[in-house]
Amino acid sequence: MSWHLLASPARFMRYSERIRPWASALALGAIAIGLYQGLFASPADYQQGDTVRIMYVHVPSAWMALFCYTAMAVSSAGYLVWKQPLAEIAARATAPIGACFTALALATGSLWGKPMWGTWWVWDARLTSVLVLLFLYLGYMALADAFDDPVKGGKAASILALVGFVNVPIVKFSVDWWNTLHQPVSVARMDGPTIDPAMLAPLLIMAAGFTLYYVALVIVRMQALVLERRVRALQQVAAGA
Amino acid sequence: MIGTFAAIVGRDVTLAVRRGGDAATVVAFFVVVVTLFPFGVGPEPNLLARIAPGVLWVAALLAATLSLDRVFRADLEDGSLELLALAPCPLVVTVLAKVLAHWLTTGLPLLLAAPVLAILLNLPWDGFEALIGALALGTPSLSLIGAVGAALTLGVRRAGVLVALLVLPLAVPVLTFGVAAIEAALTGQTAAPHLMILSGFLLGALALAPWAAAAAVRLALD
Amino acid sequence: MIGTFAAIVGRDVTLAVRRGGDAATVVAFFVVVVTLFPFGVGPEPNLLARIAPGVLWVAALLAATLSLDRVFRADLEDGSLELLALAPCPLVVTVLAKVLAHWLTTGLPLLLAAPVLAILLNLPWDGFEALIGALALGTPSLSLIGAVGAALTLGVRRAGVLVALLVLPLAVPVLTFGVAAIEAALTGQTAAPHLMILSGFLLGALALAPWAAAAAVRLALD
Amino acid sequence: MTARLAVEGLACVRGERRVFERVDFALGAGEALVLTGPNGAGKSSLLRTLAGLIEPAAGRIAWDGADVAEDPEAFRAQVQAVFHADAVKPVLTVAQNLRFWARLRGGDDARVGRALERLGLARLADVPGGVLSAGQRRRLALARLLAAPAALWLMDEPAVTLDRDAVAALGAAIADHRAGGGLVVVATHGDIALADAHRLDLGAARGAA
Amino acid sequence: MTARLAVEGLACVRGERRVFERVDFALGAGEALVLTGPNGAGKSSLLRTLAGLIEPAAGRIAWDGADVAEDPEAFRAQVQAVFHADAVKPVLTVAQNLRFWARLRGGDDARVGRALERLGLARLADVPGGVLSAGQRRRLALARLLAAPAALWLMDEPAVTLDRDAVAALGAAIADHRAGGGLVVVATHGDIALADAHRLDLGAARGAA
Ligand code: HEM
Ligand SMILES: Nc1ncnc2c1ncn2[C@@H]1O[C@H](COP(=O)(O)OP(=O)(O)OP(=O)(O)O)[C@@H](O)[C@H]1O
Ligand SMILES: Nc1ncnc2c1ncn2[C@@H]1O[C@H](COP(=O)(O)OP(=O)(O)OP(=O)(O)O)[C@@H](O)[C@H]1O
Ligand SMILES: [Mg+2]
Ligand SMILES: [Mg+2]
Repeated sequence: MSWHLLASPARFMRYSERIRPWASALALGAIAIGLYQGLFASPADYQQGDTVRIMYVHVPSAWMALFCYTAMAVSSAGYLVWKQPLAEIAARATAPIGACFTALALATGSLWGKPMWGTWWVWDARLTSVLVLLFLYLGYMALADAFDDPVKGGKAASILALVGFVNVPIVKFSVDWWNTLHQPVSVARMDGPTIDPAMLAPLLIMAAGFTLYYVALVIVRMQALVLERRVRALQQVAAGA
Repeated sequence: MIGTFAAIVGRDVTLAVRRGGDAATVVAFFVVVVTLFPFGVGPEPNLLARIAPGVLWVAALLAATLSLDRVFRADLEDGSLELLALAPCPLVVTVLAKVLAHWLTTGLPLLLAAPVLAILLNLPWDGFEALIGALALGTPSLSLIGAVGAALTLGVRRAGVLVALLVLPLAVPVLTFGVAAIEAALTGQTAAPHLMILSGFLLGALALAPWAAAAAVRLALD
Repeated sequence: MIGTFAAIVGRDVTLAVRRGGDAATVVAFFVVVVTLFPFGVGPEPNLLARIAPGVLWVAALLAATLSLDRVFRADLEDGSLELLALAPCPLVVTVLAKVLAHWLTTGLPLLLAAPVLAILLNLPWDGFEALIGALALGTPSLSLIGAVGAALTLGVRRAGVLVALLVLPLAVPVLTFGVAAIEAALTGQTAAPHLMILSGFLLGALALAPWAAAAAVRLALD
Repeated sequence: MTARLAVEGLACVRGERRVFERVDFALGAGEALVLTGPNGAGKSSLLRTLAGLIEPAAGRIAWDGADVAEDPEAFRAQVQAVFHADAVKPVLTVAQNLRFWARLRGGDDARVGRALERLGLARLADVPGGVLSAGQRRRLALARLLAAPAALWLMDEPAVTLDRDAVAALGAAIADHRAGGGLVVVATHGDIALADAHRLDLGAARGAA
Repeated sequence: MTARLAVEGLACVRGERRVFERVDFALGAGEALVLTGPNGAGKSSLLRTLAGLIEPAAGRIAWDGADVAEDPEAFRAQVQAVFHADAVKPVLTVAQNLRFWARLRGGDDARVGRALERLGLARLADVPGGVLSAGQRRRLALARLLAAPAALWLMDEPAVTLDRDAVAALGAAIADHRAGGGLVVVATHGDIALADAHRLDLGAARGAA
C-alpha cells in the first residue's frame, strides 16, 4: 500500500472507514473457522497429543509479533524520511497490538513448554529474543508517551523502532543460529513445509484471521489517534495560543 | 574534523577524570560490584568460578549503562551540548567522539581491571583469553547502545526507567554471547564463533548507533 | 517543622516519580540487574537459588548507592539546595526528609520487588521471611550511609572514587549480615541474631548519618 | 528607628582568597541597601554570607540586636532570598514549584495564587517549569518572595532577563514590602532603581581584570 | 550591499504552540539586528532557529543566497552563538574551557589569550570555572565569540550580569566585529545599545501574562 495514496489524514479516514468492516468481519470468520478446525477438526499429534493444538494460537501470534514490529519499523522509517505524519500514527497504533501478540506468543509458548520441555521457561536464544521483542515494544510505547510534546515523542520513538529492528532477524533465525529447545522452522521453509497438511490448513487460516484482525484493529486505533490530534489542535486554537 | 574529534575526546576524557563522577567511579563501581559477590554469595571457590563470567559481564553492562546518561545530560544542562551541535562538523562525529571518550573511561579501565577481578573470582586460566577478547569486543558495543538510550531519553521526563528499558533489551545479546564465549573456552571448546558474533554486533552498532544517537540529540536540543 | 519535613518528603517523592530518573529506575534497575543474572550465569535453577541472596543484596546496595547522588546534586545545581538550607528548620531535618524520600523511592519499591525477583531466582520459600526482614532493616541504613557519601562528594572534585571508598566499606556489614540472615533461614537456623545486628546498625546510622550529611551539605554550599 | 539588621566588620574568604572585609551597615524597618561593584567584587558572596550560607571570616551579623549565629533557624525564618540560580524544577508545573517553596515557609495557596498573578505567571500556572523562557523562570524565582512572608529580602541581580513589565512589577513588589516594614538588600549592576536606598559599593579593588 | 543572511516567512512551533510566524529580515555585511519583546515572546526561540537547533515550522533561512538547510555544516562554520546557558565546565580552568571551544572552530591559543585579555579574564585564566562569579562566567561565554572566527554572531541577552566595564568591552567587540564585515543578531531587553541596528519587535501578542 502506498502511503501517498492515503497521505492526508482526511483521505485516510474515508478509505479506512470502507475497509474496516470488511476486515473485521473476515477476521472474525477466519478466526472462528481456524479455531474450530484447529481445536476440533484437526488430528492430534502422534507425539504431543492434544497439546499440539496450542500451536494454532502460538504460531500465528508469534508471526504477528514479528510482522507488527516490521510494520512499525517501516512506518517509522517512512515518518523519519518522508515526514509523513500518518506513518507515525500507524506505528504508534501498531505498537500495543504487536505487544499483545508478543505477550500471547510468550504465554502460549510457556503453556506449551510445560508439557513439552517440562519447564515454563528457559533462557535460550529464541525465548530470550522474543522477550527482548516485548521489551522493545514496551520501550517504544513508554518513550512515545514520555515526552510532553507528542511530536518529539513520535520522533524519538521512531528512532528507537528502527534501532530495535535488528532484533527481528535475531528472533526469526535464532533457531537456526543456535541449537535450542525450541523447534526449527517447519512452515516457511525453502524446501516446502514439513508439517502435515491437515495441521497446516487451520494454521494458515488462523494466521490470515490474525492478520485481518490486526488490520481492523490498527485502523480503529489510527482513527482514534487522528481524531485525538484534531481535538488537540482545536484546543490549542481555542486557548488562543 | 579529525581535530574536532580529538578535541572532544580529549575534553570528555579530561572531564571524566577530573570530575571523577564518571571515570574512576566506573572502575570503582566495577571493582566493588565484583568484590561484593564473594561477600554476597560466600567464598566457595567453585561457585565463584562458576558465576565469574556472568558477574563480570553484568557488572560491565551496569557500569556502561549507568555512566553514559551523565555525559550527554551534563552537557545538555549547562548548555554545552547546543554549542557542540553548532560546531561545524556533523553531529555524528561529535557523538562518536563522546562514545569513544565514554569507552576510554569505562570500557577500557574495565578491560584492564577484569583480569584482576577474574583472579579474585577464581576464574580458571582457560577463560582469561576469551574474557578479555569478549570484553574488548563487547564493551564498545555497550557504549554505543548506551549512547542511543541516553540520547533518546534526554528530552524525557521519566528518563531513568526508560534508559534501562531501552538499553538493556539491546544489550542482552552482548551479555549472552560475552558469557557464552568465556564458557566455551572454559569447557575446552573454541570461543571463536561467539567472538565473531560479538564483532558482528559491534560493527552493526558502529554503523547504526551514532546516527540514531545524533538524531536523538538533535531532538533534545529543539 | 513537621510541615516542612512532610513538604520536602512529598516534593522529593514527586520529583522522583515524575522524573523517573530516580524512583522507577531503581526498581527497573533492580529488576534488570537481577534478571541479568540468569542471562549471565546460566539458567540452572539450583545455581540461581544458591546465589539468590547475594544477588538480591548486591543489587539493592547498588541501587541505593547509585541513586542518592542525584538527589543532592540536582538540587545543588539548580539552586534549590541553598534555598532548602535557608528554610527555617535545621538542615538535619531537611537531610532526614531527603533520606526518607530516597528510601521511599528506592528501598521500599525494592522491598516490594524483592519477593518477586526471589521467585525468579528460585529462592526457596524458607528464605523469604528473612529476605524481607533483612531488606526492611538494611535498606534504610543504606540510604543513610549513601546520603553521607553523596553529601560529602558534592563539593569535592574527585567525587566518584570517594563515594565508593567512603560508602562501601560502611555498607559491607549491612550486606554481609543481610545475606547471613537469609542463609541462616535457608539452612533452618534462626535469622534473629543477624536481624538484631542489622537493627543496631540502622539505629547507629540514624543517630550519626544525618548530622554528618548536613555538615557536608553546608560545606558544599559555601 | 533602631536597626533591625546590623552588620559589623564583616569579612569573607572564598577559596583562600579574601573577597571583602570590614563591611559595616545597618538597616531599619522599611530600608533598602543596594550593593554595587564590578563582576567578582563580592556582591553575591556578601548576600550568601548574610543568608548564612557562607561563614563569615570575621565580623558579626545581628538581627534585632541578637547575633544571628546564636539562633540561625530563627533568623532564617525572617529571610527570603533570590540568588543567581532560579531553583525551578523542570518536571513540576509553575504552580507546583511555587507551592513547595511557599509551604516550606508557611505560605498558603491563596498567597501563591496572588504571587503568580502579580508576576504575570497566572496563565502559565499549569505549564511545566521546563518550558519556561529565561525571563519567565526568573519571574517564578521572584514570585517565591511574595508567596510566603519574610522580613528581609536578599536579592542577587533580580532583574536579570526580565522585561520592562516584570521590572516594574518587581519594583512595585519591593516598594510594598518596604512599606510593610520589610528590609531589602539587592545586588545589581544598575538595572533596578530603588527609592532612597542606602548604597554599598564593594569597590573596584579586585575587579575581574 | 547584498544580504548575507536572509530570512523569509520564518515560523516556529514549540510543543505544538506557535511561538512566532512570518518573520522576515535581511542583513548585509556589518549589519546588526536587535530582537526585542516581552518575556516569552520568542526571542530565544528565534535565535535557536537561526542557529539550526530548532527546525523552522515554515519559511527559509538563506546564507549568501543558499538555503542553509542544504548544507548545514557549512553554515554552522559561519556562526557563533551565546545563549542563556554559559556552558562553563566547573572542573576546567577558564583557559581550558575557552581553549576547547576555540579548538572546535579553528581558533588558536594566541587568539584565546587575546579574547581573555579583552574580556578582562586574563588574570583568572588558571582559575577553575566553578569558582567564577556570575558575571565572570558570562564574560567567559562571550570570550568564546572572540576566540574563533565566525561571520555571524547570535547573542541571547549577552549583557546579563555584566558590569559596566564588561558591557563596554562587549560593545567594543561587537563594533569591531561589524567593522570587519561581521553580522550580529542580539536579543535584549534594552541593556545594550548598538549603533544603527535594525530592530525586530517580537510583539506583545503573547506576553507572559
Ligand atoms: C515462551 C516460549 C516460546 C516462545 C517465546 C516462542 C516463540 C516462537 C516464535 C517467535 C515463533 C515464530 C518463528 C518464526 O516465524 O520463524 C515460534 C514458532 C513456533 N513455535 Fe514457539 N515459542 C515458545 C514455545 C514453544 C513451544 C513450547 C513449542 C512446542 C514444543 C513451540 C513450537 C513452535 C512451533 C511448532 C512453531 C512454528 C515453527 C515454524 O513453523 O516456523 N514453541 N515460536
Ligand atoms: N521546550 C519548549 N516547549 C514548549 N514551549 C516552550 C519551550 N521552550 C519555550 N517555550 C515557550 O515558548 C515561548 C517563547 O520562549 P522564548 O524562550 O523564545 O522566549 P524569550 O522571548 O526568549 O523570553 P525571555 O525574554 O524570557 O528570555 C515561551 O512562552 C515559552 O514558554
Ligand atoms: N566557591 C568559590 N571558591 C573560591 N572563590 C570563589 C568561589 N565563588 C566565588 N569566588 C570568587 O569570589 C569573588 C567574588 O564572587 P561573587 O560571586 O561574590 O562576585 P559578584 O560581585 O557577585 O560578581 P557578579 O557581578 O559577577 O555576580 C570572585 O572573584 C570569584 O571568582
Ligand atoms: Mg554575583
Ligand atoms: Mg530568552
